[in-house]
Amino acid sequence: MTSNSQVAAQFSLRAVLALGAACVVVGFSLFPLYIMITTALKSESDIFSWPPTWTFEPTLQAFKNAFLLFGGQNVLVFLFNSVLITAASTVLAVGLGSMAAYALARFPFRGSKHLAFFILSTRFAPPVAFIVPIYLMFRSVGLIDTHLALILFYTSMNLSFVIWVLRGFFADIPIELEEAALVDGYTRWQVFLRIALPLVRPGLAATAILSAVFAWNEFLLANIITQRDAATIPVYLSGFSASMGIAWGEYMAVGFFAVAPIMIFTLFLQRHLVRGLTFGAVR
Amino acid sequence: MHFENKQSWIKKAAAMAVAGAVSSIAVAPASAEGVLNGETIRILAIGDPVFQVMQRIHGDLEEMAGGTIELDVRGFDVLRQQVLLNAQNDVSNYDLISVDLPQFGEYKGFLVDLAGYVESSGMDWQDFHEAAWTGAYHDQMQLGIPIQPHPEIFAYRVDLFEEAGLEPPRTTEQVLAAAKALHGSKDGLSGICWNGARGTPLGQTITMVMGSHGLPVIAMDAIEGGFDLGNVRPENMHPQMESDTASEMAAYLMELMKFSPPGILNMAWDERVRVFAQGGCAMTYIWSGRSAIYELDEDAEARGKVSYLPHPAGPNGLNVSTLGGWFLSIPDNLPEDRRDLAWSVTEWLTSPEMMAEYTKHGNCVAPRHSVSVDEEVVARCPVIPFVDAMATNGEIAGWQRPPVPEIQQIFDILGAEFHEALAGAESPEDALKEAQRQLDRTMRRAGYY
Amino acid sequence: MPRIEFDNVSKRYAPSSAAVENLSLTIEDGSFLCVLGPSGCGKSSTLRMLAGLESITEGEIRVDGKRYNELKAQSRDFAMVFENYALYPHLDVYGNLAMPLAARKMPRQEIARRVEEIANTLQISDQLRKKPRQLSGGQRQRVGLGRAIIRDTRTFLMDEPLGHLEAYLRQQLRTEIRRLHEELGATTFYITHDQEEAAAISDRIAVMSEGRLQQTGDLLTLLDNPVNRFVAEFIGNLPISILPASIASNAASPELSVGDARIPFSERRASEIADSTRVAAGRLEAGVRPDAVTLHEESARHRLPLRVSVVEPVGDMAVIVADGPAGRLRAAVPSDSAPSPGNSVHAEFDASRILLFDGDGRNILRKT
Amino acid sequence: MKYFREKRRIAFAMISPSILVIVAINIFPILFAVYISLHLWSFGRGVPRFAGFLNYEELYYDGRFGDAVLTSAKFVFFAVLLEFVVGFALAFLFNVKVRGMATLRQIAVLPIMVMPIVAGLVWFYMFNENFGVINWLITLLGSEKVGFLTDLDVALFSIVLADAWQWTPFVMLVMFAALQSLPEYVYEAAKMDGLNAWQTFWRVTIPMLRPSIMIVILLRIVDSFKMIELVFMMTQGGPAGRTEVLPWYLYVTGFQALDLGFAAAMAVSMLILVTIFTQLFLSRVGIGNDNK
Repeated sequence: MTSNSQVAAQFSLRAVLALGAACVVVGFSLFPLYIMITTALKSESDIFSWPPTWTFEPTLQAFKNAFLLFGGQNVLVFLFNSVLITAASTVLAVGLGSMAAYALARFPFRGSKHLAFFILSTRFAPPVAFIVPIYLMFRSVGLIDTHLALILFYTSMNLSFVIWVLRGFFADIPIELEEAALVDGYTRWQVFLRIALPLVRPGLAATAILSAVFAWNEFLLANIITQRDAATIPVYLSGFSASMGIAWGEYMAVGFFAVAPIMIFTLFLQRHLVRGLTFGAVR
Repeated sequence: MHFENKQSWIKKAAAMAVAGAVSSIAVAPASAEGVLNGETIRILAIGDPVFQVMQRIHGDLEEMAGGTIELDVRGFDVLRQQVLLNAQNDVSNYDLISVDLPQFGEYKGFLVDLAGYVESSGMDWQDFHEAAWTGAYHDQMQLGIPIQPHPEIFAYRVDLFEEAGLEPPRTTEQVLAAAKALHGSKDGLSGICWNGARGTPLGQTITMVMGSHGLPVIAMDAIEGGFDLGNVRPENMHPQMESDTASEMAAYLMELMKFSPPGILNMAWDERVRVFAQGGCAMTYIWSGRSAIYELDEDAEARGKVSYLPHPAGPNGLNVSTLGGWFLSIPDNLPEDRRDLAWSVTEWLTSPEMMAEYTKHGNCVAPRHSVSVDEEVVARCPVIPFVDAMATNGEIAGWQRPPVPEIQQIFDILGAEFHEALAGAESPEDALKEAQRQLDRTMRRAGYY
Repeated sequence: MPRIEFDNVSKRYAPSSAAVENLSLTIEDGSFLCVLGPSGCGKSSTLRMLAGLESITEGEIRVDGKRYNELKAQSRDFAMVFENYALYPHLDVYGNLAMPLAARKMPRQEIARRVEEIANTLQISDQLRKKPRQLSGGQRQRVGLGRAIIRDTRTFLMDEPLGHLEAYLRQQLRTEIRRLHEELGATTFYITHDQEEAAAISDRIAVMSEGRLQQTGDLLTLLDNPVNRFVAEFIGNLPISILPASIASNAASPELSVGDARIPFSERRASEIADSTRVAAGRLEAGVRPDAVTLHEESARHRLPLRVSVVEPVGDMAVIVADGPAGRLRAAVPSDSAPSPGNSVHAEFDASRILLFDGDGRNILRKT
Repeated sequence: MKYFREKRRIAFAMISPSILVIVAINIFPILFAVYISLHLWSFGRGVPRFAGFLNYEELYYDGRFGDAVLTSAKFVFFAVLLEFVVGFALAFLFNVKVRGMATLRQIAVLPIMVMPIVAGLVWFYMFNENFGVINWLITLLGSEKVGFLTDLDVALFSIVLADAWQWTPFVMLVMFAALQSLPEYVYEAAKMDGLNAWQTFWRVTIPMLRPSIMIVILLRIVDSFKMIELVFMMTQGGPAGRTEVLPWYLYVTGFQALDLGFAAAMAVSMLILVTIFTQLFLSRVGIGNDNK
């Protein structure tokens, strides 16, 4: 139970047990990542040996192949594309989404509940179902292999989640706060920007992180819609899957490398992440 | 150039090969000022070894070519989607695309006929393995130049066989006998590794093993020594999964299950070769180029102890290995002015010198007789002479996996339905009957009959 | 009914600052004690220690002689009414009232009957299906009260329950709490910072300040015989005036000099000065409540000359604030005879009600 | 009246960009897919021929589609159940006020950020029977090797475990956030009302977390229904179709066999299925942010 000051002090045993259990959980979470990095460092025969080798002579061959030698474009171009597309789509999704969420929360008109559900329903469809229609659509407007194509797609995929989460947050803001500002002569936009947005900062942070994770990791559509100019890290990764199997070392190296940026991005917003995910819990 | 019938080809090719072998090929870089002279070539490639080698030596390649090489590498499914989507653009985004042998049936509508270029450039096309060259020959058009075609052949551990006094397995009975004898004879040793994973892997296994038992999965016209993949007409599209050959094939696969390593139901492609390389199985079906996994790795247990045979033949089948692998083709929506450049790059990338260069970096494939006899190449990749011999004896063919647009559906249906039988969830007969029904429905939906 | 004893209880949140310092206090069985004090005086910490919501740093709390320090709050069988009502936001009124009974696994019909009964006594029967956020402050506190009463506990703890209510509602609920106390005879430990409320509702008042217990007693004792200057200033709704004073010890008759006034000191009052040594210390302070002062036009030896600066109407009376060399004095006079600001007046004290404090603020008069 | 009209104008101005983007990028492809689903459309081969509801009829009789829906339902049920139960318990674990717990929580959230396709490969590697570390551990403990990806009954649960590895921390995070927002006074009230720890948990904590619980369960159901990377990397629907979830069968038909009409019909049916389920879930459970 949430311990109050009186109880926490006495129960050091409970604290020790809790810490122990937490470490086990973290261990389970990190073990696959440990496997990922060690596989990237192992030679071919070490990777596929039975029994699995725990102590091995690390080789950077996979990393060298993955990052130095590879292809006409070096990996930095792919990284740049990924960062640009993820950042732009996250900012757009959270920006447009917060406006829409505010409008839905503050001006409930007839059918606003249905509109909210309709927006959420756009999240149900798995991207794999609509690869070809989306490709043909973007091609008809000449957006194939452009950053804009992926930015628009990821924005629209994230919008539904952002609007849905932030709508709850805006609904929590006491109306009096905003009415006071209105009386003081703020316009509606100023109220939104100066009063409402700052109050939902945790929500913004949480939705930003989750949108960024989606955009950063999306694999299938990125492979189809882009060729070279706008290709992202997942497209770079698919270059390592041959028809007869996968280049394991390189695959793991790129996979491990791909986690780092998103992790750093999250560390900045981590404090807000917790308060940002309190959907609808009773205040 | 008028191509006589198949027969004369083989004789002429053999004669040329002997002559070519005399002058040992010094691996020299391409002609001086480079084939690109400043231009940019855009290639859509698969992540297979030859293209990965190109990526690894990308700097030198551009230097030799004297221009920039844009190499977009994709996985199998994504590549095919990109090729088909690219075909619908009015101007192609790529100068060269990579095509897998069975895909010619599907792509032949939008590929350039290279026969004219072959003739005008004086390319020594007969240096190529006959099955490789004709693999891209459809509706009297040469739609692609082989760059990494290699057959799926049969590898076995010579040391284990000698130890157990077993004959080299040329027939399926011998395979089963050897597998039974060797399975479990050593700690962690299974009889045989093969593609048992659901979907495309098992689907391809079925088409090939049925070929070894003497019949393709669809009713193609029989020709001397095999079946005609050059022109498949609608009446050839009838599936033959309820034939006796199909039952023999099914029986053989069910038997194999008894002598397979753990996790066979999920084993596919390189994984079987890796288990074989570590000494996990005594025999394995293997795409010849993947022998590099153990041939080039000092501490692989199987290194230097492996010999190769064509696919073991069924009771009244034939010893014929299935050819697969990659060709370079030019999409026909590539503007005329780019085609010469595309051709000269193709000619260069598939030249004997370049093919020898690829073998230095782990691509043990050389579909040219001249390269197959180069001592250095053979030292690096022992499998190459075996493949060369099989090519010369006509033990390699491309018809087992019919190059028709529905090939992927064929793999999927066979690979999904028969997996039920392998996993014991359905009897082999029912699985074959269901596969036949679904293939029939697919062909009817496609409008063949 | 349980008898509650605080035996030298202290509470320290941080080693340096003590929220409550060796408090010793007894609440007789069935009595209604109100702890009164400004905010931050340690009254809520005291209540929370009794409730079991705070740990006790030193000392012991006993109920009917049994040590309660280690006993969990759940098993102390006290009913508590919270300042912010502490209603379960996810339950309707019925659910809130029923919770204590459900905790005791009481059969469903029995719970329904008792909830009906309590709802009627507290006139909230028609709110039973509403959620707390749909109720007004008064209604919410009635539910809080209901939740405390519904189980036949013998001890009530009330943490400033009426703090957030409008005046008329406070009056209403005050009388109801008092009535319920008489009806159930439960021992009640009530805390508030409003002395009027304290006086109206409780039998005894304990005044606290800065974590220490100043004095316990009924309102009259606190008014007339405050143990120190803090209690004198804190108690009484009309603010007391404090003026420097001294006692002339010459023979004839003892006199108290406050500023220029010389006030004869009766024998009886003199005897009340328990400890003459502290008198000798010289500097004293006199405390006079406004209702113990009368204003006159003519000066007199025992009157203090002042000038009126403010007239504050309080109900039907008027509080005159007058200043003079000795300091500021407040006097309560009927509104119609109130002098206007600027006039000079002469204040006369009711000698029997003058309070005297020594240098440390301790009341040096000992009521017999 | 002017005030009301002005308010609506602002609302419209704020919502329209989002609606525009969603309609253009999400809705148009869905409508286009419906159009495709009414044709026999094999990609790249010949002109699509109008076929009316032939694809939908085929779907209805196609046993493999039915099995895929069942497998998907089974996967979603077990994945969400495991992720919720463990995630919910972890939320309480990480809620214990101990030094260092906050950093441990931040590390535990890491799996969410891993690329699913790479996570799939890692789990394939760990579950593998020929070089997998899990099977090695098992044999160490004396038992036989287990066909995590090849045993008919175990395969789906291996995929569930891999999915849970990545998404349980998300559930934990949401429930942990909800726990932080519970007011302290309610627990004091519960103590004074005499509720023991168990009663407090069931009668106070759980009911107050209900809105968050429902939302996180809905989110996980919707998202796990879309899972494809793990099957793509680990089992390709094997053994014998036991892990062929709907998105994978859709990938095989729409992306490998390129039978677009049939795949589009499947996609549209899938979308309808999920929308109906979510509508039921929302109405029966009655959440949404306005009746908190």
